[in-house]
Amino acid sequence: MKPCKRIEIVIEEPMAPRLVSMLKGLKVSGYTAIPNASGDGDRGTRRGDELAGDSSNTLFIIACEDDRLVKKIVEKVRPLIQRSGGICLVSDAHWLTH
Amino acid sequence: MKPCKRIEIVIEEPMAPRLVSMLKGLKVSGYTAIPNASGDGDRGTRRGDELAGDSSNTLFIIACEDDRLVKKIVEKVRPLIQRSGGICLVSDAHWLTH
Amino acid sequence: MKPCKRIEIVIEEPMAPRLVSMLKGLKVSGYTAIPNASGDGDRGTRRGDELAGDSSNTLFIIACEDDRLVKKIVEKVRPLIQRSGGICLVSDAHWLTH
Amino acid sequence: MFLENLSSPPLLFFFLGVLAVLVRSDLDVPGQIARFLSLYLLFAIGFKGGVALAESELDTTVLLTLLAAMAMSALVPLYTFFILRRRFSIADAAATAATYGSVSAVTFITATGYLTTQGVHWNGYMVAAMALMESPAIIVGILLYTRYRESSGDQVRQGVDWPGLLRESCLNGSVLLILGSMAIGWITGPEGMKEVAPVVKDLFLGVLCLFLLDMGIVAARRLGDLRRSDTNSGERSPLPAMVSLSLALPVFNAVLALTVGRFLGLGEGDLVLFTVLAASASYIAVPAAMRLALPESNPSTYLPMSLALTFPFNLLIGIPVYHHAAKWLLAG
Amino acid sequence: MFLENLSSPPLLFFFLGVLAVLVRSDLDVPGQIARFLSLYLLFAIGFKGGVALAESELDTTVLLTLLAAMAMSALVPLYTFFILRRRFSIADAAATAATYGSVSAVTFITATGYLTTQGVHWNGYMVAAMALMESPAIIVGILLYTRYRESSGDQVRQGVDWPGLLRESCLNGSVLLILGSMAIGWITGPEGMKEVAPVVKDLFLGVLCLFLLDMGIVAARRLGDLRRSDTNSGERSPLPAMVSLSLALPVFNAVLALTVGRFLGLGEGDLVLFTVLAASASYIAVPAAMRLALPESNPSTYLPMSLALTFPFNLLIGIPVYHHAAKWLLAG
Amino acid sequence: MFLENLSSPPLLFFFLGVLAVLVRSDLDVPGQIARFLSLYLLFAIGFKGGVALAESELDTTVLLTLLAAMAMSALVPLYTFFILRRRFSIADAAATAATYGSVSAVTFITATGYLTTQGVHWNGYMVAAMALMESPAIIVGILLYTRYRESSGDQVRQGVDWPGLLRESCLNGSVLLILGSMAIGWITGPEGMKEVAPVVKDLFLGVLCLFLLDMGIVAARRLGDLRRSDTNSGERSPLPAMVSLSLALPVFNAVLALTVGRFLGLGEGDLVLFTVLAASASYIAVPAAMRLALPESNPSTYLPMSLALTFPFNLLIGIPVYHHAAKWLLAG
Ligand SMILES: Nc1ncnc2c1ncn2[C@@H]1O[C@H](COP(=O)(O)O)[C@@H](O)[C@H]1O
Ligand SMILES: Nc1ncnc2c1ncn2[C@@H]1O[C@H](COP(=O)(O)O)[C@@H](O)[C@H]1O
Ligand SMILES: Nc1ncnc2c1ncn2[C@@H]1O[C@H](COP(=O)(O)O)[C@@H](O)[C@H]1O
Ligand code: NA
Ligand code: NA
Ligand code: NA
Repeated sequence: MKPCKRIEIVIEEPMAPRLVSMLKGLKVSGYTAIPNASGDGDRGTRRGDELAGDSSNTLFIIACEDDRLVKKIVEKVRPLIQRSGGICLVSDAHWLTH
Repeated sequence: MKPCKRIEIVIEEPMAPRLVSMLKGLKVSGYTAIPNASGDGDRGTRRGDELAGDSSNTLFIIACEDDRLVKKIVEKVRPLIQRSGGICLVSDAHWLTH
Repeated sequence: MKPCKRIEIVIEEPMAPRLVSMLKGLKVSGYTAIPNASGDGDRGTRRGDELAGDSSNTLFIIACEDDRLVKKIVEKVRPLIQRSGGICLVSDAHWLTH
Repeated sequence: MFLENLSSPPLLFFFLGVLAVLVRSDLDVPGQIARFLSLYLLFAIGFKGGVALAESELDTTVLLTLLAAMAMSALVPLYTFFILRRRFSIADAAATAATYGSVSAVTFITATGYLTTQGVHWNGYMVAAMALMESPAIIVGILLYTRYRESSGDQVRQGVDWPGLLRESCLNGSVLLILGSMAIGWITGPEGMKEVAPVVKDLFLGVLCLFLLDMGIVAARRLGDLRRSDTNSGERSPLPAMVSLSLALPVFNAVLALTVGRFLGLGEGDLVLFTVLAASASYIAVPAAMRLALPESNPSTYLPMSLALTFPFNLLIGIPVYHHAAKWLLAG
Repeated sequence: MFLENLSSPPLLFFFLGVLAVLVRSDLDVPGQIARFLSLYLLFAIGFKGGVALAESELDTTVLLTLLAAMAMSALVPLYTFFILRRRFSIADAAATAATYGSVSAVTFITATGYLTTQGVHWNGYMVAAMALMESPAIIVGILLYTRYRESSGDQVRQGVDWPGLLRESCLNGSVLLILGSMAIGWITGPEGMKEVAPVVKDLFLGVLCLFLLDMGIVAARRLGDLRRSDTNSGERSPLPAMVSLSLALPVFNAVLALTVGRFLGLGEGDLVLFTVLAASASYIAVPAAMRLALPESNPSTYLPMSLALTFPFNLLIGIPVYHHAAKWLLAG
Repeated sequence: MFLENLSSPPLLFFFLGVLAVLVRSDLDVPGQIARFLSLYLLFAIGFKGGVALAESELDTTVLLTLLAAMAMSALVPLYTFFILRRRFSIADAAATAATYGSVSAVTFITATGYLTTQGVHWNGYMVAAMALMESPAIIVGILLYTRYRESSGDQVRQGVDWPGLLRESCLNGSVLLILGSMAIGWITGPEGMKEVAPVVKDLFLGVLCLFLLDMGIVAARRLGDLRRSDTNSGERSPLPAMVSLSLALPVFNAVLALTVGRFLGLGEGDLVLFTVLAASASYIAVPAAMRLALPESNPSTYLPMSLALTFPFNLLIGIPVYHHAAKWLLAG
C-alpha cells in the first residue's frame, strides 16, 4: 500500500467531458466516473430528472500519488467549478499496489 | 483549500427524501446523492432490482466545514439508520474554495 | 462514533459477483455497491456503454473496524485487480454506531 | 385446465425467469426498464378500464362492488394480523397484514389476460376496484401497529405522521397512475382509445411477457434469500409458518371473496377478478409504504411471502382454480 | 375549441403529471426512460417528415419557408435579449434569448398530433424547419453575450471556443437525430416506411402520452423551484418579470410568425406549425448547450420559464388559439 | 445489390450512429435502454424461431445442421488461434479465437431482416443453430489457453473453474433468453404468436433501427480507441494485423461455411444464415465470458476487432456478398 491523495469532484454532467479531457491533458493515470448523481447547492437543486443531462451531476474519483500532479489538477478544476458549480474534495488514502 | 468533514451516508431509497428534508431543515449548504446502490448488511441483501425502489440504497455525500453542524447532522441521522438500516461515515478532507 | 477503515474498490462489472462472494467468505458485515461507473486506466477506457456490462466498473464501499479483516480483504482483492484491473483505496473514517 | 393456463406465453416467461436464477444465469432486466414496464402496464390497464367504464352504465352493483372491495381490503388485514401475531413481531405482523389486504396489480392483469384468452367478459370498473383496494389495507395495518405496539410496551419513538401516511397510501405512484389513466380513458372514451390503441391494447400481452420474465427473476431471488436467511439464523424467522401462511392466506381470502362476490351478484369474469384481488398480495406499493411508515418491520419477512410464494401460487394454481370455483358457484 | 384540445389523451397525461407533483405523489418516470422516449419521438417525427418529403415536390415555397424559419430563429433572440437585459444579468438574458429563439420539439410534435386529430394537412418539410431552427438561436445568443459582456466591463476569462460551439449547436444529439432520421426517411421513402410504420406511426400517440406524463412531472417541479427561489432570495430573481415574459413572448413571437407565414403563402397546417415553432422555447437542446457555452448563466432562470410556463401555455392555450388565428388570417 | 442493402432503414441508422461519433455529437442511447433493446431482439427472434419450428417438420437435415453449426463453432477457434498466436499473446489469441468462433446475434438478426425484405424463405431452426454456436467456441478458447499457457511456461495462478465456466458459456443471459423464448414459442405455437405478434413481429424492424443506431455509436467509439491505442503504445498492439485479420477471418469462415452448408443441402435462406453465423464474431456474450475466464486477455484487442470492424463489414458487404455466393453455389 502506498500513500496517495483521493480527489473527489462533483461537476454537472455537460461539463464532464471537459474534465476528462483536462485530466488526459495532465496525463493522469486513471479516474472513475459515476453518472446520474443528483444534488443541491448554491445553484439550486439538480434532480437528475432532466431530459438532456443538464440537471445531473457526475462524481469523479481520482487516486493520485504525485502531490504536484494533485495540485495541478486542483488548480485546473477550480475555474470549472467556479463557473458552473460543483465541489472538489481532497483526502488522504492508501492505494493497493499490484 | 479549507479543512472540512466529509460525511457519507448510505440509506434506503424510500428514506432518502426524509434525509433531504432533514438536511434542508439544518440549512446544510449542499449535498450530492447517488441512486441505485445495492448492498448487504444486517438487514439482508438489497439488490437494487426492486420495482418500487424499496430494495435500493442511496449514497449521500456531504461536505461540511462547520464541526457543530456535522455533529447535528450525525445526531439526526442516527435514528433514521437505527430504524431502517444503513451506515454513516465521517472522515477528514480538504475542500477546494472558489 | 468508532474509528474504522473505509475500503473503496473499483472493479469491472463482470468481476463484481466474485468480489461479493469473497467478502461473504470473509464474513464481512456489510458493503455497498454502485453500478455503471465508467473510467479510464492502464487497460484503456471503460465507457459504461457496453451491451453486457463488460465495459463498466462497479464501485464498492466497505466500512470495517477490524484491522485484521481489512488486511485480509486487501490481500484477497489484490489478485482480482491484478488480473482484471481496477483500484483499491483504504482510508480512515469514523463510523456512526447505533 | 392447468395446462391451458400453463401454455400462455406470459406465464411461461415467468418460469423462464425463475429458471434463469435456478441455473445461476446472469439474465437480468435492467432496473429502470422493469419500473417502466410496470408503469406501462398500470397505464394500459387503467386506460382500458376507463374506456370500458365510459361505455357501460353505472348502476348500484358497481357502487356496491367498489364498496365491498374497499371493505375487503380493510377486513383482510384485521384477521391476518391476529393470525400472524403469534409467530411474528408486531411490526412484521402489521406490515404482512397490510400486504395481504392490498392487491397485486400484476396478478390482476394476468387474470384479465387469462379471461380474455378464455373468452370470458369482465367489466371495466373492476380496475377501479383494484385501485381502491391498495390504500385501506395500508391504513388498517398502521392502525393495528400503533394500537398494539403501545399495549405491548414498546418504546414509542415518534408519532405516526398521518397526513404523510394518507398521502403515501392513497396517492402513491401506482394508485395515482391507475386512477389517472382510468379518468383519462373515461373522459376521452372510444375516441381516445382509437388514438392510443396500438400502445394500450396491442402491445399489452407482449410487454406482459417481458415484465413477468423480470418478475420471475426477482421472485426466485427472494425465494433464495428466504432459504438462506433460515439456515443462517434459525431462531427468528419462522420459515415453515411463512411458507404455509403464504399458501393458506390466498385460499382463505379467495373463499371469502367468492362468497361476498356471489352475494353481490357479480358475473363470471368480475367474480373471478374480485376473488383474485382478495387472494393476491401487494409487493410493490405496500412494501414501499411500509419502509416509510413501519421501518422497524423486516421486508425480508413479507416480501418473499407475497412475491416469491403467493404471487406464483396465484398465477399458476390460483387463477384457474378460482375460475372453476366461480363457474361452479354461478351454476349452483 | 379548448375543450376539444383538452380532451386529447396526451395533454391530459401532462396534467396528470402536474397533479402528481402537486399532491406530492412519488409517481416518477425513470431518467433513462424519459431520455429514450424523447429519442423515440425525434426519430419518429424525423422519419415521418422525411418520407413525406420524399412524396412531395420541393418548390420555392419550401426553400423560402426553411430560410424564413432560420431567420426567425436568429431574429427572435435579438429583440428578446434587449427586452430581458433590463431585468436579467447579461449571461441570463443571452441564454434566455437563445432559449426563446430555438424551438420545443415536443410542442411541435403535440401540434402535429393536434392537427392530425383535427384532420388538417401539413407538410413534411416543416420537420426540417424545426430542425433548422435549433441552432441559429444558440449562435446569436452567444454572439450577443460576447459582444455585450465586453462592453459592460466583465472580466473575460476565456475566449469562446467557436468550433466547439458550432458543433454543439448544429450537431447536438436532438438536431442530428431529427436530421438523420429525416434523411433516412427521405432515402428509403414509402418502402422504408412500410417496414417501420408499426413503430414510427402506430405507437406515436401512445408514447407521447407517457412522455408528456413525465414532462408534466418535470415542469411542475421546476415551477415549484421557481416559487421557492423567489421566497428565498427576493432580490435577484425577478419572478414577476419571468412569469409575464414567459407568457408574453410566445404570443408576440406567434403574431410575428403568423404575419411572416401568411406572407410566405403557407397553408393552414403549415402556418400553424410555423407559428408554434416561433412561439415555443427550447428546454432540452439550448439549456444543455448553454451549460457549456455560458456556464455563468443561471439555468434556474430560463429552464422554469420555458419548461414550466411557456411549454404548458403553448400546449393548452397556444396551439388552438394559433389555429383559430391562422384560419381567420387565411379566410380574411 | 449493395445499394439495395444500403437503403434499408436499420443499416442506415447504423451509419447515423457512426456519423454521430465522427462529428463528435453527443447523441447517445442510454445504457439500460441499449441492454433492453438487445433483450427484446433476442426475445423476438427466439419466439419467432420457436413458432416457425412448431410449424415445420424436424428431419435429419435439421439435426445435421445443428450439429454442423456446433462443429463450426468449435473448429473456427482452433485454426484462428494458431493464426493469431504469431502476433498476439496467448491469452489474447485464445480470447479472440473464441470471439470469432462464436456468433453475433445482431448480424444474424439483420440478415433475417435482409432476407425477409428480399423475399427469401428461411427456417426457424436456424435460430436454434445460432443459440447453439455461442458456447462451444468459448470452451475451445479456454481449452486452448490452458493447454498452451502451460507449455509456454506461464505461471499458473489458478486452475480453471470448469463448472462455473460451463455455466457461463452455456447459460449466459443471451443464450438462455434465445433458447427459452424458442421453447416458449414452440410450446405455444401459432396460438401464442397471435397474442404477442404486435410486439414480436410488428415492432421488430423499427426497434432494430434504434438498436443499430446505438451499435453504430458504440462501434465507432471502439474504432477510435483502436486508433488511439496504436499511436500511444506502438509496440504491443499489432494494429495492421488486427485490421487485416478482422476483414480476412469473416471471409475465410464464410467460404468454409458455404462449402459445408452446400454439402448439407441447405436451401438459399438457410445457407446465407449459416454463412453469416460462421462469418460473424461475438461482441456481447464472449467478451463478457472472457472477462471472467481469461481476465489477463485484453478486451481492447478483440472487442474493436469484432465490434468495430468485422460487424460493420458483415453488415455492409458480407450479407449481400454471401447471398450472391449462395445463389451462385445453388445454381451451379
Ligand atoms: N456541501 C456539499 N456537499 C456535497 N455536495 C455538494 C455540496 N455543495 C454542492 N455540492 C454538489 O455540487 C453541485 C453544484 O453545487 P453548487 O455549485 O453549489 O450549486 C450540487 O448539485 C451538489 O451535487
Ligand atoms: N460495513 C458496511 N460497509 C458498507 N456499507 C454497509 C455496511 N453495512 C451496511 N452497509 C450498507 O447499508 C445498507 C443497510 O445496512 P443494514 O442496516 O446493516 O442492513 C446495506 O444494504 C449496505 O448498502
Ligand atoms: N488513478 C485512478 N483513480 C481512480 N480510478 C482509477 C484509477 N486508475 C484506474 N481506475 C479505475 O479502475 C479501472 C481499471 O483500471 P486499469 O486496471 O488501470 O485499467 C478504470 O476503468 C478506472 O475506473
Ligand atoms: Na389481497
Ligand atoms: Na421559438
Ligand atoms: Na463465427
